Amino acid sequence: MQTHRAKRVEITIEAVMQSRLTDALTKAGVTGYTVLPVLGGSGKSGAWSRSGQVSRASGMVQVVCIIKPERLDDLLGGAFAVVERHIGVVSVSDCDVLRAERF
Amino acid sequence: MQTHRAKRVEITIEAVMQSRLTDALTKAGVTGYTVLPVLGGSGKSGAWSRSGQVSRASGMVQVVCIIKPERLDDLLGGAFAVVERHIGVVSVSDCDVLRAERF
Amino acid sequence: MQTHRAKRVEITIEAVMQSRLTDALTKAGVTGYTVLPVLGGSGKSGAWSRSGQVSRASGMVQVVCIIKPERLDDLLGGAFAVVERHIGVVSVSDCDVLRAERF
Amino acid sequence: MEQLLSLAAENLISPIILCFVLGVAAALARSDLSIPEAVAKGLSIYLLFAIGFKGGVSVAAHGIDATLGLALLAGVVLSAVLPLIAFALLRVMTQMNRLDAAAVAAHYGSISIVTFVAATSVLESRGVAYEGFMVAVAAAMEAPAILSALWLVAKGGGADGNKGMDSALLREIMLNGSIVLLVGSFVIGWATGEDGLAEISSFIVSPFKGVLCLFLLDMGLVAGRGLREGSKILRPAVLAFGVLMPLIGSAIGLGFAMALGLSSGGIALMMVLSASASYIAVPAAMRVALPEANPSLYLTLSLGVTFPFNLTLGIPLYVAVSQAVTGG
Amino acid sequence: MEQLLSLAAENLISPIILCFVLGVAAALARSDLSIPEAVAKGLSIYLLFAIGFKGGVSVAAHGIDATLGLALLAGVVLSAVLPLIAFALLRVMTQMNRLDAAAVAAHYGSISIVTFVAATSVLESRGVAYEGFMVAVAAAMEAPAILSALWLVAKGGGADGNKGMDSALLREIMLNGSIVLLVGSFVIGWATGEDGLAEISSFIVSPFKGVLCLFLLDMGLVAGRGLREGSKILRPAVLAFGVLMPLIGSAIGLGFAMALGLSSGGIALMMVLSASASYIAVPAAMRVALPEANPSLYLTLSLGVTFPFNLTLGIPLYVAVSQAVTGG
Amino acid sequence: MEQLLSLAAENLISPIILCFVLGVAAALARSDLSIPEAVAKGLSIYLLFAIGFKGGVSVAAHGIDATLGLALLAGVVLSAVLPLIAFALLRVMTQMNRLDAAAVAAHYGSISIVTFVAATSVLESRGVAYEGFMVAVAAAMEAPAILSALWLVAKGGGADGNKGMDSALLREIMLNGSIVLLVGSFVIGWATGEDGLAEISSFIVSPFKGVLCLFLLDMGLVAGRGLREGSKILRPAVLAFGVLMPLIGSAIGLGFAMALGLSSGGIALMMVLSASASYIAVPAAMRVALPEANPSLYLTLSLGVTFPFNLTLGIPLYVAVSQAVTGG
Ligand SMILES: Nc1ncnc2c1ncn2[C@@H]1O[C@H](COP(=O)(O)O)[C@@H](O)[C@H]1O
Ligand SMILES: Nc1ncnc2c1ncn2[C@@H]1O[C@H](COP(=O)(O)O)[C@@H](O)[C@H]1O
Ligand SMILES: Nc1ncnc2c1ncn2[C@@H]1O[C@H](COP(=O)(O)O)[C@@H](O)[C@H]1O
Ligand code: NA
Ligand code: NA
Ligand code: NA
Repeated sequence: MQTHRAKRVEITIEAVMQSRLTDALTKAGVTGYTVLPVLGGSGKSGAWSRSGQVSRASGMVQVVCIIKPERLDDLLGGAFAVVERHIGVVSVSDCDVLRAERF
Repeated sequence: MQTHRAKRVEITIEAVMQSRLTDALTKAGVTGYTVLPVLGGSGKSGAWSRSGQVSRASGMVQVVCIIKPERLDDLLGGAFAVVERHIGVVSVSDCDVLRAERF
Repeated sequence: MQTHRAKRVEITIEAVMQSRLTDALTKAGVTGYTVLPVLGGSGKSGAWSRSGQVSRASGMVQVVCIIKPERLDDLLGGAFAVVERHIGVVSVSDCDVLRAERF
Repeated sequence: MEQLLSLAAENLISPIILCFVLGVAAALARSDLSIPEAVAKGLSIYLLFAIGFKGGVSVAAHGIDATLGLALLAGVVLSAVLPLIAFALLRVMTQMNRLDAAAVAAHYGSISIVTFVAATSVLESRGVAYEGFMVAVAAAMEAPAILSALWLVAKGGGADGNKGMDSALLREIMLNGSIVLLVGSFVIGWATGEDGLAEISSFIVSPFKGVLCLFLLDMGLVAGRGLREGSKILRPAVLAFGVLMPLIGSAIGLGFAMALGLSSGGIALMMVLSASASYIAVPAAMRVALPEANPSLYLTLSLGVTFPFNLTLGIPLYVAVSQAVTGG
Repeated sequence: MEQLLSLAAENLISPIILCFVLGVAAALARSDLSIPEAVAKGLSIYLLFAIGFKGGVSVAAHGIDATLGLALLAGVVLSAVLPLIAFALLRVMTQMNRLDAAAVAAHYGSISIVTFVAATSVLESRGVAYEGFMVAVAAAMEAPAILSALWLVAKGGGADGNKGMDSALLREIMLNGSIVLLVGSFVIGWATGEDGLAEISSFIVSPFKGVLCLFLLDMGLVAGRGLREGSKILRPAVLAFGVLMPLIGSAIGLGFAMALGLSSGGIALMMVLSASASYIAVPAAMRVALPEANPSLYLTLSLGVTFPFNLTLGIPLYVAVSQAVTGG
Repeated sequence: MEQLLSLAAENLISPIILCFVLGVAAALARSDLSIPEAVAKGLSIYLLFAIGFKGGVSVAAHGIDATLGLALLAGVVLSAVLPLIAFALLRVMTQMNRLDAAAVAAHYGSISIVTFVAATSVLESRGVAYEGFMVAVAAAMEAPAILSALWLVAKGGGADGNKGMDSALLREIMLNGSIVLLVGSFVIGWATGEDGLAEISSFIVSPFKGVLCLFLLDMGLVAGRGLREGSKILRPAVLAFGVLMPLIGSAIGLGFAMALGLSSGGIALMMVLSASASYIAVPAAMRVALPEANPSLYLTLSLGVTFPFNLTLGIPLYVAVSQAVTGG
């Protein structure tokens, strides 16, 4: 199958920041993203879990975004402005996609 | 630790197509896959979120499949036949796995 | 944006083993991880799905861990000791991260 | 007319409707109020189970006669025929393409079980009796509309390669969760009768209306979100269809119901079923069978226009008409 | 015998059983009917809380005597001993390997709280009283069977490196969510007594049976899915074990219960506990301690064979026997 | 005093409190007992809907007077002023930095709706009447405290670039789900009155206390987990603040309530609102606006210290005081 080089950006961020992040991604020219739920985790600020939680305060989501390599810098710039002061992780990896016209 | 080259295929697809996709993967010789829930997302066909939804119509899942590199083309062929007319994203990346005999 | 090489380790493991795995990761010097829910899957031991389940017996989670490359061997050693006798998949891929000081 | 207005007004200030309005308002105002998917599904399972069970118990109590079979048949015919009318109307009234028109049409042949439930609760609070088997008619009307719509698409031909119906899809449609639960609990209610009901009535009867309120709050939230995203799609002609079609559907349903000699309540419910548009089973089937059809079109129309119309104005209208024609 | 048959028939057409049957049928027919995991867990939390609380209130009302302590002891002994019998039987009747046999045996020493709940609801609808502390006995029987099974494996030795029990696992087993909730609500019910019950009885008493119906629908769905996947494993001898073992277990339970001098209802419940097989706590413990044992074997046997057997035929049989031996 | 103690003791052995204790104990013992997130949210939606609706019905029944407006105003003022006091106290009593102190202070100006609900249920079981509009006061007190806290931070200046409030955040705070649901159901209850309540009272009135029990079980689990993780943070001075601040808050609330001329029950509730600390809306706002503030500090204090204090000792104390001052 014909595939095309792309970048897969995975941003783990607090749930309360989700809409701010996706707005920033959209402004940075991103045409699509997928949001995954996160059950729990651990990091510098300690361990947490969603079980039994009512407040959105302690909870994260994972936003996955596949983009053309040339758009990466814009995306990271936009994302960084949002995550800068917040806890969370941004990672980028290489991938190949089918149907490149979609990205 | 001894690791082995493999491919990680990540297919984001509508929930209603899940069983058709996994059937196609199985036919294409895939021995295992993992299905992750998806909370929401955005793309050419607009933004969506699962919250409060009862119908399966608007909702996606992510099928992750780790395979030996030589099986990639079969898998992509099988997957493509299913996703072709549907919305969704197929991406492939390189990875290394423990216990290669399992794939 | 300035990024740094890192490794992304993705461990799909039975839910009952989650705390044993994360304890082992922590002992192996891992400073953070994220746990994703898994809806279902299929492998050598058959297909399964969480829907309607009350027991934790049949259910898996995905633990994603981003680390400095030099820590990879410790992590894999620790993880392997836990997953060895259990079903599950361990995969490693290359990635680049923002804010490397966090890992 | 006056009576109709007062009925409508009374209907409008019921907790059920106001909960829907609250949901829509909250979503339009972009509040983060939301009901978890699992809870929404749980509420809908409760409602389907309770309404099916009570229908079955009522059949067990009143016995079964030839009307049941005829009513089921009428339901199947209505569900199969209404999409043809909806399709023709859409092609005439709007510039919708064949595919989108067929997908929308399928929704209007099928039914919305919550609209049905809301109507039974209006009937009950007004003390109007109805045939318990109408819930079985509701189940019978879920699927045929889908086949009609796919036939419309196939007939239109098209090199665009619509595979349409296959056996897997047919099984999915016929054994879709809400049909199975509705029919299953209907049969259980029938088999266990009044004794069965006595055992579980404080679960399925007393709290029913309150659960319906929360479910309508959720539907309002989903509808409001859909309207926010999809309102640009609702050109005036499309919007007009969303209000006109339930009126046409209910009129045809009225004809069938009177021919069957149903009670006043039964007539009202047959009108409601014909007027209502699916938003659970049909959208899912359309994503599989007609993926190129635009989902925000049919979801916004069905859930954002026709459902609120039926809930607020339609139901009191259908009840009033059914009472007028039976001299009730 | 006639009475037994009529009791069984009456039992079979109860909403509770029919809901289970509906679930199994829907799953076998591959319907997409499903109950979200969170809702299923919510229902089980409700049932555990309600049954524990009511048990505690009943102990508060009737006072506590020496029988309570003896019954708890009997429960622990039964739970520890039944796996040895099950293990021997499995090794004789089937060609199951030591590991699988031990894992299956653990399930039959432990208990199924839903089977217990269903039995109490049969007793209540027949007006048969039972000791409130039986719910504490149920809690006491959850864990010992696991230790017996791990001992069986350890005894069998094996270079296959089964680490078996460690302290983390022991804590997990003893403090597993269902034991904690059952014992905790039992203590709360005991402490607050009839006053506490009056405050919350319209939550935990009236809707109880209806909630049980939905939970059994869910269990039917899960069991049906398991049977679809795992039916190839159920060779005749294994299947026979799934029906024979509850009969043996209940007979031994009967002996203990009569020795303790329990009431007719208490005897029935002790038989039910001994006859039932775990499907929540023990499977999870087995995945940790004996990961090489085949889960579809023990899950299919416990949930797909023994649970339906007890639910449909077992409970009426145990109730009839308990009434016969007490001359009730 | 004696009466106070007996009231406290009676309060302590209620199922509601014991469920919270069970949750804390299970979490501290590291049991895997847990309530799914979706179920916990479902329970909280139920409680908000029911308490709002009942408040509205009560206003519809008793009519509305000038006190309502004044009480809302009092609530807004209390919510805005209490953080200033809390902030000053924290800076004097503990070595907390400005940012953490402001974040904690915001929680104490705002309110905990579950504490309010628990207090109404104590009042009801003691037959003490209260103004139905107090639930609207509760809603009015949710947000102003956040603005005060952000003002405190802004005033402290700081090159650390706290952007604080923006319009998106303001909208999020004002239209946060719990405020919208509380106010919305209050308005619905008001509009539909006693008739509306009659329709759904077996859903929102009868099972209310039982649902509250399960919700408190969940809060106990979350609080216990928080205490396990965050107990190291609770230095004695911080802990003392968590008990002292509700006492100060309730005293100020008492002054406002007496000035308004509220009934004995209304006074108790105003004290409860002033004494309670938010754990849903404010923590989420703080994560957005003051991400550098330490969340385990404010979550542990609010949910792990002040909430249990109010639930067990605070509420009986406030009720006793309110009765003493009104000669009740
Ligand atoms: N190295 C890591 N790998 C994967 N996820 C991480 C990592 N570090 C942090 N996280 C996630 O980000 C959250 C916040 O991390 P932190 O900012 O370190 O407290 C954690 O709770 C995890 O869910
Ligand atoms: N570039 C992308 N990166 C990640 N997920 C995407 C992307 N584009 C689309 N998606 C996902 O696929 C769904 C359908 O996309 P589309 O076909 O563009 O409407 C979206 O709702 C997202 O969940
Ligand atoms: N090749 C694979 N790719 C992705 N996930 C897998 C794969 N193989 C197994 N899994 C996951 O691991 C679980 C156990 O696999 P197994 O040990 O093969 O039974 C499966 O149910 C899947 O969730
Ligand atoms: Na219709
Ligand atoms: Na047993
Ligand atoms: Na306060």
